[in-house]
Amino acid sequence: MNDGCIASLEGLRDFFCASSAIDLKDAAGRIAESVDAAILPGTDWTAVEYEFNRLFVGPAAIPAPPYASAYCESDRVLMGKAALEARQLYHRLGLAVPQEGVIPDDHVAYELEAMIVLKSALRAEASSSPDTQALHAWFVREHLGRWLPHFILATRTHASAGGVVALATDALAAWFDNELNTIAASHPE
Amino acid sequence: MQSSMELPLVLFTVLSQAAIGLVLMNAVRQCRCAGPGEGNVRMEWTLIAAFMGVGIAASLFHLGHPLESYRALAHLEKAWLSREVLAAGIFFALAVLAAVTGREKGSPVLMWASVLAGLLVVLASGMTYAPPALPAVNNALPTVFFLISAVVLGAGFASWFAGAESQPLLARILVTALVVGLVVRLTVPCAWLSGSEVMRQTGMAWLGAPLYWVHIALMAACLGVLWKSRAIPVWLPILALAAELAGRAVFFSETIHTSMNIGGVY
Amino acid sequence: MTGQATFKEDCMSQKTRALSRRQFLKGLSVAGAASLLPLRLLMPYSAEAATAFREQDFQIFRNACPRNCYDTCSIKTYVKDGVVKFIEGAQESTFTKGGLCVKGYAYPRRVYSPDRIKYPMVQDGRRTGNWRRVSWDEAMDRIAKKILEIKEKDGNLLGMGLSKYSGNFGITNYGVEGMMSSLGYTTRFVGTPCWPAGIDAQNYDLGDMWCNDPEDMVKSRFVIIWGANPAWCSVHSMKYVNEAKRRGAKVVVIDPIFTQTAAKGDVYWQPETSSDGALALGMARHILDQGLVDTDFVNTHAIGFAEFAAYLRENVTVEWASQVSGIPAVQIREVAEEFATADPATIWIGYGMQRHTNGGASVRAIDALVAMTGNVGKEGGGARYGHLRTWGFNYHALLQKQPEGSTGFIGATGPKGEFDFTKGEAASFTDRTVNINKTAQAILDTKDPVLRMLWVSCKNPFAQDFDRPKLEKAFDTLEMVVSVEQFFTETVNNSDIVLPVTTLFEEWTVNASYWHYWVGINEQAITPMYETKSNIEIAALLSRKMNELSPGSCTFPQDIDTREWLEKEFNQGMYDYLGIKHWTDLKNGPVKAKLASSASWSDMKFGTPSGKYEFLSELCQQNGHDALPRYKEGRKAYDEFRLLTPHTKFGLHSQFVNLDWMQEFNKEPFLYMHPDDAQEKKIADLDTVRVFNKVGELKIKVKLTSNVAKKSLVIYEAWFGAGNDFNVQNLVDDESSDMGAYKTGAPGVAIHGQFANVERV
Amino acid sequence: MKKHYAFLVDSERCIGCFTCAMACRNYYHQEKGVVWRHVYPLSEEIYPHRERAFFSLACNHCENPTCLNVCPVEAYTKREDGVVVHHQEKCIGCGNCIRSCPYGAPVYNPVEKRAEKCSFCHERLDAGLLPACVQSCPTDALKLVDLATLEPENHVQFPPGFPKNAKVNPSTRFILPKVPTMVRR
Repeated sequence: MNDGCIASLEGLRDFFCASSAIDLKDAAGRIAESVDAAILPGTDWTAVEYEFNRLFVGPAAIPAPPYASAYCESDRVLMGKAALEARQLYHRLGLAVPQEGVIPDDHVAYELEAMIVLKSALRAEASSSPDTQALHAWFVREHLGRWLPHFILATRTHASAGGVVALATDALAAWFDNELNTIAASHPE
Repeated sequence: MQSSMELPLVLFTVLSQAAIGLVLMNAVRQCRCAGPGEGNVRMEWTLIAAFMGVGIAASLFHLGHPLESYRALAHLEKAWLSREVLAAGIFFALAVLAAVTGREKGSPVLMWASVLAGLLVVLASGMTYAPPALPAVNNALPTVFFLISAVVLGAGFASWFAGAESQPLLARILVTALVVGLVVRLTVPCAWLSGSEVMRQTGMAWLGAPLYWVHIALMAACLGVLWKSRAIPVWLPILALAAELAGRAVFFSETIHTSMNIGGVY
Repeated sequence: MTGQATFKEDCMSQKTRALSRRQFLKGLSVAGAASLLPLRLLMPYSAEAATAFREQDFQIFRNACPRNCYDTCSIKTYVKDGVVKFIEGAQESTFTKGGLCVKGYAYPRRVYSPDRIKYPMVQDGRRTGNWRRVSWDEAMDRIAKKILEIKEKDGNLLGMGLSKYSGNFGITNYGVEGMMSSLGYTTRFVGTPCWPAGIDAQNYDLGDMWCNDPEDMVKSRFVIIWGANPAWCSVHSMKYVNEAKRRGAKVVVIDPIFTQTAAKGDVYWQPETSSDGALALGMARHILDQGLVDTDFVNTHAIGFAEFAAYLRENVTVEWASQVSGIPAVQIREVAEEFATADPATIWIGYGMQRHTNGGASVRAIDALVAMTGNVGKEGGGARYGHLRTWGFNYHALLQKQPEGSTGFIGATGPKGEFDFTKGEAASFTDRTVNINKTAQAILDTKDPVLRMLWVSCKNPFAQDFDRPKLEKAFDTLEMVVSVEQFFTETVNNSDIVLPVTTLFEEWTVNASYWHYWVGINEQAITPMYETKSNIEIAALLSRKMNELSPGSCTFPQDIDTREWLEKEFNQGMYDYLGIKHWTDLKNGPVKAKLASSASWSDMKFGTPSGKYEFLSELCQQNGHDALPRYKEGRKAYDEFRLLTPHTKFGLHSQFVNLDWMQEFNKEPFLYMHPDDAQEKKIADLDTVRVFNKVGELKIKVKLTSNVAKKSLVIYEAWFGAGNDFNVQNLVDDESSDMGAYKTGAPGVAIHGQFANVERV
Repeated sequence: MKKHYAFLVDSERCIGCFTCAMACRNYYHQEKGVVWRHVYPLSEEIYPHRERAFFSLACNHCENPTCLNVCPVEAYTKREDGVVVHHQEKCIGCGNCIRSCPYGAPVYNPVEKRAEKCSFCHERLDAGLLPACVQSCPTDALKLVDLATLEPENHVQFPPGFPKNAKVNPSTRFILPKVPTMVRR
């Protein structure tokens, strides 16, 4: 729970909600920095954008939808229970997705931002309340744990090896593994 | 789920029947030859317990929720599966007890209790796997198949433990069981061919399954070996076990379910 | 439980794990405290929700299915937490009667598919898959600049084309045409592949296409369903056919395919494809011979019967009809007599039977059969084809003025389609019209100026337009293609820009049927997802950008509330016709038009020039056809087998079949052919075969069935979505049908006048 | 006889449109591959025209349900009104009901790793509504009936194409499809 972790999370959040090559470049740079990885000089950021859209945005059918429901609901229907679960979590944190229902609440970028909020809260509270701790543990284990590994797998399966998307995915996977381990240590089931 | 071989169930039924067969052969030997304690009692019961233990463990893998398996005892009143679980559990407990307490001589009480529990397991398995949805085996056949397997495997593996004086007897039993088994296995699918539609389809499926012929061939091979050697070679039980596993895989994967034919003629 | 978001957990609530997770979020601290207490007697409360369904748990909205379908169902949508949970048919409509169809029930899947098109996107190179997200503003900027460039280059906007048809029949979607008008005079793909020949035929005979209320079919004593397959394409009509049958009517189904509808009739006729005219005329001749003509009707309410009768006597015999159609003369005589003596008797004229080079002539012959037996204007009778009587909206969205000083085409007149409700205004310029049924050829042929840009909405040309190989070549000549879509179709793949459009749950509109007389409102049930916008909102955005770049270049309003625009579609005439005070009354459920009679033409005042039923139509003759409904031969075979590509029950044109919910029941397409032909071609059931003709080819698995006539191949049209390049338009050319130009602006297309060969691969 | 809800499958009216099957999916959103209600085409030996007559079948809510009898964890109960309910939270996913039911009604949910089946929409029945499938049927070919009051007319319990199992006594009743007079060229 250091600044580096938050910065990495912010980079990941911004990466997965990027809407242009510029966004991607900026976010990827921050992700690379936070995990001590290097982005190849001469990276074609437009090509990264094409790949990003092919995987996560469309317009063609996307192999790795960045929404929890796509993995928790076996027929990949969006706005499923996972989305409502995420919505309830945000509400408990006193937050909400703007214009609820427009972008599914369980988009990975929203969830990463909620994670930033949770982690900041944990850090700020001298002896963080059991409530926040439990919420955080639940969010990582029960919610993210149910879909993020599948999302990461789908992304790895369809992303080009050694590319920027793969790098971001590795960073996401590394962060999540670490988060799971930390929780397992500090907050046994 | 339906089309799979149900490997956990294949292992459970075959291994449990091997264990039960060993107990049956133990009983036969005790009646016919020496008193209890012939051969290495502890080793024999350990193998019995191991077969049943591995079988039970394997069976857990066919459950969606293995940790909740204990609740399978809830419906003894009606469900043969609950009774099967209970009987297998009792059998396993008796076998473990016998293995732990077994010295020079096995306890006749434990042995006869195990025989009883074992026969109950075979009956309960036979009933469980004879559901109305599988017309070809919705009868006494599963019980017959399972008993034959138990005797074949029991006689085979018992040869590892029996004294020299019991070996000819075991060989005779094994030959008989194999012959009966072959006859049953060969005639039953052919009989199905002239039965109802789903039975006919089951017959076709069995006869068309490579594993079915593997089973037949291995049984025949066992018979051939016994014919030549007039005794049970030490490796033969393993061959027989392979045969039974193949046969059981066919039983679970190639028996046609009535629902596969809805809309068709029955 | 990862289960789904309906009652499975919400109401039945046996999913304790799911509940515990939900409760965890609701009452974490309490639950935490309780778990620390040494409880012995009490157990954790698992909030067993009521086991009964509770309507108050939902917000309920009214929707209407906007697809191109007879049934145009009224929908009730159950929403919870802002999410569509499930839908059902409205009980208020006696037609929908509480149930939808296999397609309608798949709607929740369309909204929440992860594969929906979510954002405006630009493709760098068609068919490259290199897509970039752009803002609506940027998308509109590109489009507007292209439009201005075309105007600059050509001095007019005729280089911009619109290809739109029936993908969304919600009335406000005519705003797409309105948008085009508001930009100037453009090129319109006009006409319809659907039903134009029959529309013209009915207009020549009766003066309009106007059918009885389908619900009055129960009164019929004799029903002929001719070239229609309601069991697949109008499932809600089947209850009336069944009821008529139960009340003693005889049901005869005439179709080259033994359809599901045919299986529900009393008698099935399998005539030679496109011989329908001969069959109808043969029956007419027999009725004439037997003196079963309704002389009162033909003398008082019709003109030209004498000439028609003379034609029948001189040129038609039952034996000839039998020879042409393959139906035995004895059968023709029997059914003709029974039809003529039943009172009332009706014929449902399907759209399939007019998709031929002689389709219009065939419909006229059948109309004549119904008329000469006095079944026109009668409840339970009628030559049922379709109607647009409940479509009397304002077309506010459609009717937009061209910008000052727009120049366009000189000389093009006539309608732009059957739903063109503009009254012919005198203008010095007009839009340029080209035939929608020859989209590919039109793009290639149109010159001075050439077509530079195409706007596609409510349509999937690559799945529906004919001669697909040619279409790809044609698209490649276009400088810009903009598609407005929900899913990634082959058309989107061949576009430069895709704009995401709302589903029926995300916009306000109103829907009418061309078959029954119910009108239903479509409420916005959920907020539009992602950046999707309705067609009229897109038009408004484009207008804003156009005016920003070049003030006055677009007259379309720039701020739009879809609810207000819905309101603007209503008028007093509609209110009176529907018997409502205000459109908001439709929130209580769909409403049926207040009909003086369930029969069309009950007052015997026909819309023809003579005001009577016209067995002999001079107008028809003026338009280049026979004045009488004479027999016209169908298209000559150009290959070994007849090829039919009708509708599947699992989709509507290129919609629905791609949904995974649908693929649970309909996994792949099949070719259906007669076992005898298959034997000859050494083809076995479920073999993969190659079907080929002069247009192209496709590979497909075959099912053998005598439902299909010998020497016929049947493949149901559909778009199966990504990963399946099945497309029947690889085998269908763009040959025109005889009629359609009079009322829809372009002749129809001989979809079933096609031929092909087949071989095993 | 006491109340016993049942499906009446009228194949004379049924047009095989799959509306009932999709209405079920629309209402319950089953997992991919999990189908509670099937529309089975009758083979040509039974109805002479391929894919032109159908049985729409889900759970038959049997008088003596095999699923209930063989379930080792008592996950099945039969309600007073005859509806056989599967309590999924009790299920351990042993598959015994799936193997045993002659009608293929219970199916395995690979996500839950437990069985499930048609519930007769008992939560709707209790609210005075029809099951989703029955309400959806556009031709009244699928009906909710009470065996206690069903008039013995032309319906049968074991038509060709439906496995005969008198002992389990399925509650579904059928009306057989008819064939029209065929006049072919």
